[in-house]
Amino acid sequence: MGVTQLPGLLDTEAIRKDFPVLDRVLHDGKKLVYLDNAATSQKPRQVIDALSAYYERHNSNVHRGVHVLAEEATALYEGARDKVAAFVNAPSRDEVIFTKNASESLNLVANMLGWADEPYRVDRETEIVITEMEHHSNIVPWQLLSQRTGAKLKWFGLTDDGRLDLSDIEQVITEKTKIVSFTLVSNIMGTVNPVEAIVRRAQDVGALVLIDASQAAPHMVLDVQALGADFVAFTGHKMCGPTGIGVLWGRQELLEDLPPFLGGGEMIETVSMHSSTYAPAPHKFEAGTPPIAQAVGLGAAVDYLTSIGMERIARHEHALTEYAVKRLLEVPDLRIIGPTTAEDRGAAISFTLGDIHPHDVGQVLDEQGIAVRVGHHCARPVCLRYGIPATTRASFYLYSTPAEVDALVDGLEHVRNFFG
Amino acid sequence: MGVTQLPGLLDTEAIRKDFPVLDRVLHDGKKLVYLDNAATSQKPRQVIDALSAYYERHNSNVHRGVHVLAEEATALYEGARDKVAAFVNAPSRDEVIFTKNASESLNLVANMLGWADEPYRVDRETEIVITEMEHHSNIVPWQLLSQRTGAKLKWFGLTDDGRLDLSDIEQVITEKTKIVSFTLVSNIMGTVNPVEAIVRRAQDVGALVLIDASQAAPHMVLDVQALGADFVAFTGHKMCGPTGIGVLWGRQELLEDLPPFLGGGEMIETVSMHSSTYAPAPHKFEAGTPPIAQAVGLGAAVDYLTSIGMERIARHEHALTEYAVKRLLEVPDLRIIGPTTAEDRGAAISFTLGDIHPHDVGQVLDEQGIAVRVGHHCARPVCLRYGIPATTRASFYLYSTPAEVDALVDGLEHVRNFFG
Amino acid sequence: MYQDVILDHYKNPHGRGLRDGDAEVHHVNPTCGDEITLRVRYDGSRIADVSYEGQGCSISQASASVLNELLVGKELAEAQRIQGTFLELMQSRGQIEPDDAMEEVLEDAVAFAGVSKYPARVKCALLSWMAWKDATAQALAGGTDAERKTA
Amino acid sequence: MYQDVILDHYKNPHGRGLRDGDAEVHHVNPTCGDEITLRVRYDGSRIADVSYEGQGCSISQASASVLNELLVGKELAEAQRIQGTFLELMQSRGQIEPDDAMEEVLEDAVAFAGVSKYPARVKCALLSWMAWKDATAQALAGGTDAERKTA
Ligand SMILES: Cc1ncc(COP(=O)(O)O)c(C=O)c1O
Ligand SMILES: Cc1ncc(COP(=O)(O)O)c(C=O)c1O
Repeated sequence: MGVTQLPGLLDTEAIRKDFPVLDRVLHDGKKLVYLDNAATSQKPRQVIDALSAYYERHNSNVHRGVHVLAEEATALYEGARDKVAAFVNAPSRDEVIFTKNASESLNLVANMLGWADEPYRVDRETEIVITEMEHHSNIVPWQLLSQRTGAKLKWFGLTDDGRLDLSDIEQVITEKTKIVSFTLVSNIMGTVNPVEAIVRRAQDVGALVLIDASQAAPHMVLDVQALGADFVAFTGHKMCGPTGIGVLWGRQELLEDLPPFLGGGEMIETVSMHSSTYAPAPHKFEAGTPPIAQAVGLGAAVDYLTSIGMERIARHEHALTEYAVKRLLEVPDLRIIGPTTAEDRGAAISFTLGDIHPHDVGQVLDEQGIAVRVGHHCARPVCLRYGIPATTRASFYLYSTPAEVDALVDGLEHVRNFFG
Repeated sequence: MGVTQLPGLLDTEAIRKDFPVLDRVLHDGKKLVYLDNAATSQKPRQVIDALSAYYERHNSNVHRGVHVLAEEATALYEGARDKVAAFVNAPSRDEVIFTKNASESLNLVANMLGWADEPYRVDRETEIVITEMEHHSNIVPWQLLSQRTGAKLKWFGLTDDGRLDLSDIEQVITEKTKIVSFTLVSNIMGTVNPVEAIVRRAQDVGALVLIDASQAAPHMVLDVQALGADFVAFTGHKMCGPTGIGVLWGRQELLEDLPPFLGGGEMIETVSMHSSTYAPAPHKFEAGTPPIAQAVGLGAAVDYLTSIGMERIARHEHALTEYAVKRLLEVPDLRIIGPTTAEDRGAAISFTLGDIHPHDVGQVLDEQGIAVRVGHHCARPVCLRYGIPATTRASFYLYSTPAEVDALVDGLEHVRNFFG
Repeated sequence: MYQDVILDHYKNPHGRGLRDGDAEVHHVNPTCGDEITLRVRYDGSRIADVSYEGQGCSISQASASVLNELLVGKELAEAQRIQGTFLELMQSRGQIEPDDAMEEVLEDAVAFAGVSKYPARVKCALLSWMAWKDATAQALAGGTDAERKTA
Repeated sequence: MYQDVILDHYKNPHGRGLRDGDAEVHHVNPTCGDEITLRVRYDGSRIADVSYEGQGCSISQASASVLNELLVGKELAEAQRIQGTFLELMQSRGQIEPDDAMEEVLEDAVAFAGVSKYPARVKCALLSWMAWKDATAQALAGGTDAERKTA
């Protein structure tokens, strides 16, 4: 098969050399075709080396140390905060909180609001708004908060083509709404949501807005100021960074006003047995030894992505998504769950293939070296909404190529023949 | 200076070769003498390599994947759980929960008890018991729980020689006590606490027991069954493992009965917009993408420690502590805060040096390449108790040597001369 | 892992469809959405029928078909022995190479040996067997309906 | 970082002890426990006295001594200029190499230039200066007592 040329593609030949795992050969001779990037991305050599260098040369606990290693580790850790702040255009580095993953970031906000004083407090008089396309990590924390406070949980439904149905926005977001939490990009359907309309309505009624940018931060320019939200959450492992680290960005006044979540070392100002006072943000929300090496690794990931350029990465993925949608729709019996064009969509594409169960699709693709994810992708309400038990999801990243799209399409043909 | 021979020492010459950072040379020619192990330990090559190998060959999100990488990553992650379970002699691997650090483990228990049903529920009728020598991470979560539920927070005080004062145990732990949480080994004074007496009294009144083993797991045989506690918390980075991972062990019945903490992916059984059910432990308490690489690294750390043998490590540190206490007491004006013998004490030794401020002690030691920690060590109530602003703390590990003790003592002489 | 025997059962399932029974159960594998509704009918201690409806992957569907073929007509004790052997094989993580004795007990079901290497798929293969065990317990206890989830 | 000038001030502090003042403040550096109680007395806009008691490391103690030496007798505007220059130096992360002009303003206080390379110690050096600023604000506003923490 010849090399497909699409406008806007990155030099994947060069980029792929940075990712050791992409050389893997599976099942006696099948080259790995890694199309599970929405679950987690692969890591470039630059990130792996930054982790090793940290542990081999600079490892120490951070803050308050007066020895060389402690100062180096602190500078590296806080330097990573600077990098992440710049990456998302945060007005202040102190607005960047390191968590363990996006799930913790989302839970952190839910918990802060549950324990907050007025005007932020979520209680039985108030309402929480999410959407039907959220990842479980942006559903369950709000269900728990709703159960524990008595607040009412509401959500936006979905249109048949995988978009948010905002036709009833005035009924969903009301004067009672305290918080609106939604995903910028759907991890199952790839849908990119209309932030501005939602933020505007939320601001009109004085509700806070939390944006789950887990599937956006890796793939596009993320500018927290342009988004206009109050909080933005994302996760390191999907954006070339290590596992074990997430980010919560929050507006400084809010971080000052809201109560802490986890208590412990690092987050305090002064402790006596009778009472404690808390350090200013971000430390107030970082109890215990932070993910030091992981922050350093995330900093290296941000450097890596920035060196290529988020705009160029977005353009690459857009071109590839456009191609993939087109080619997938050529496969008989294939139904895309979600937008069927590349407009306002990210590079995660879910589909069903006749009545062949996604487990079987995924397994037979795996036998050909093609890694996709099958199941409900932690977004089971979407499957319920479209009346399907599960989907097969192929998702692309900066190192993905048109040839890999072709391999997927060929693989699906093989699946059809196998179970035909 | 000749090589000091003490009975029970490990072959540190061989061991030190495993730790790349120990080769570092600071300030134009001073060899690093790393005596800040209670803050965090250094990492052996074996752990650093396990992390790199994971990212270079096997990286994938875990669970539910049907492709090779997902299966490998899952096997590695769950294999790490098996290793940790064996390391602490857990009756079941499903009792081992991976968290982000010990602080999260401790907060997890506090939060579970705040949201639990009877008979576990902590509320205004009930009492929480801790001690005056806890790390802030085992104080602040209970202060928060007490503020939020109205439960009364009580604690054991300290004797002049740095031991728990259990003389009033019957008044401190009462029928109203729901939870007793205390540290097995003090991070500031090194004190090893009498577990059995406390557990017995707690069981008599039907209170749960949480043991903070952060300073124990790295240094001695930890057998959760022998301890008789209900929960045991510890942290990866102090035991040769990576940052970004902690452990909570809990008794299976309790993990079944108690409510979840963070909500999200991985911790659910089934989700609809209206309600969700939760997976069985340990997954119920592991929301979101877990610290996969960090678990793999912790597994490698556990393998490393086990290959040397926890009993032998304990013996090594005991011999070194005995030597260090003896030599430190020879330094004029040096006052040890905590036990002044090596009996029932770990390898963290805090002291004051006349009225030279610990910051100055630490800084001048650093100029000689000696890394100690200065300050309140996240245990400010201990400093208040002994009427001191801060201490200097030297803490040892399996790679520490008598020569390093000697270097410390020489360094302190230099400090005295400098400020004398 | 996709042995021809498995594909045959998947494409041409035995005894599919719901018929009269002494007890009915509904099992779901929440991680992948596989579902089965299964009824058993006993004639004394002899299995007169196992009928079922379900949706799911080839492994779970084929496994239900194999179960029907193997168990219908058997005495309960014999069926339990077969179920036990199948469970053992599936939990072997690819470590058991079925011998002649096992093949005699399991017949077509030995084709699932390869599935045991794939932890994510073992639950699929076991879904109908767990449902059968549950339905049998209910039938013997008096036949009340119940809905259960297989974790 | 331990310049002889710093050690001299540490061992032989200037103007230590609490004397009459128009305002008193108590500042604590919670991360290391350094404390200072500081009083200022003004004679119109001239600093008549800065008296203090404290405990802490050599850097915080020497810094208070230098402050006393530098500011007592100065006009407020001049003192504020000195304070501003010292703050700038301390926040320079070792990037400022004091020139003659700076040395003229700061006198002994230039010895702290090396401290600015150690983030953990910068707060120690600034403790008394922040306390002085606070006490001055209070003295000018009428001299109420207050307890504050320096974060
Ligand atoms: C006794 C004790 N408990 C808890 C902790 C908290 O551990 P981490 O900072 O890893 O959460 C520490 C160490 O910092 C400790 O020494
Ligand atoms: C949209 C979205 N939100 C949240 C998450 C949770 O991220 P993590 O698992 O790293 O906590 C994910 C990914 O799993 C996601 O895709």
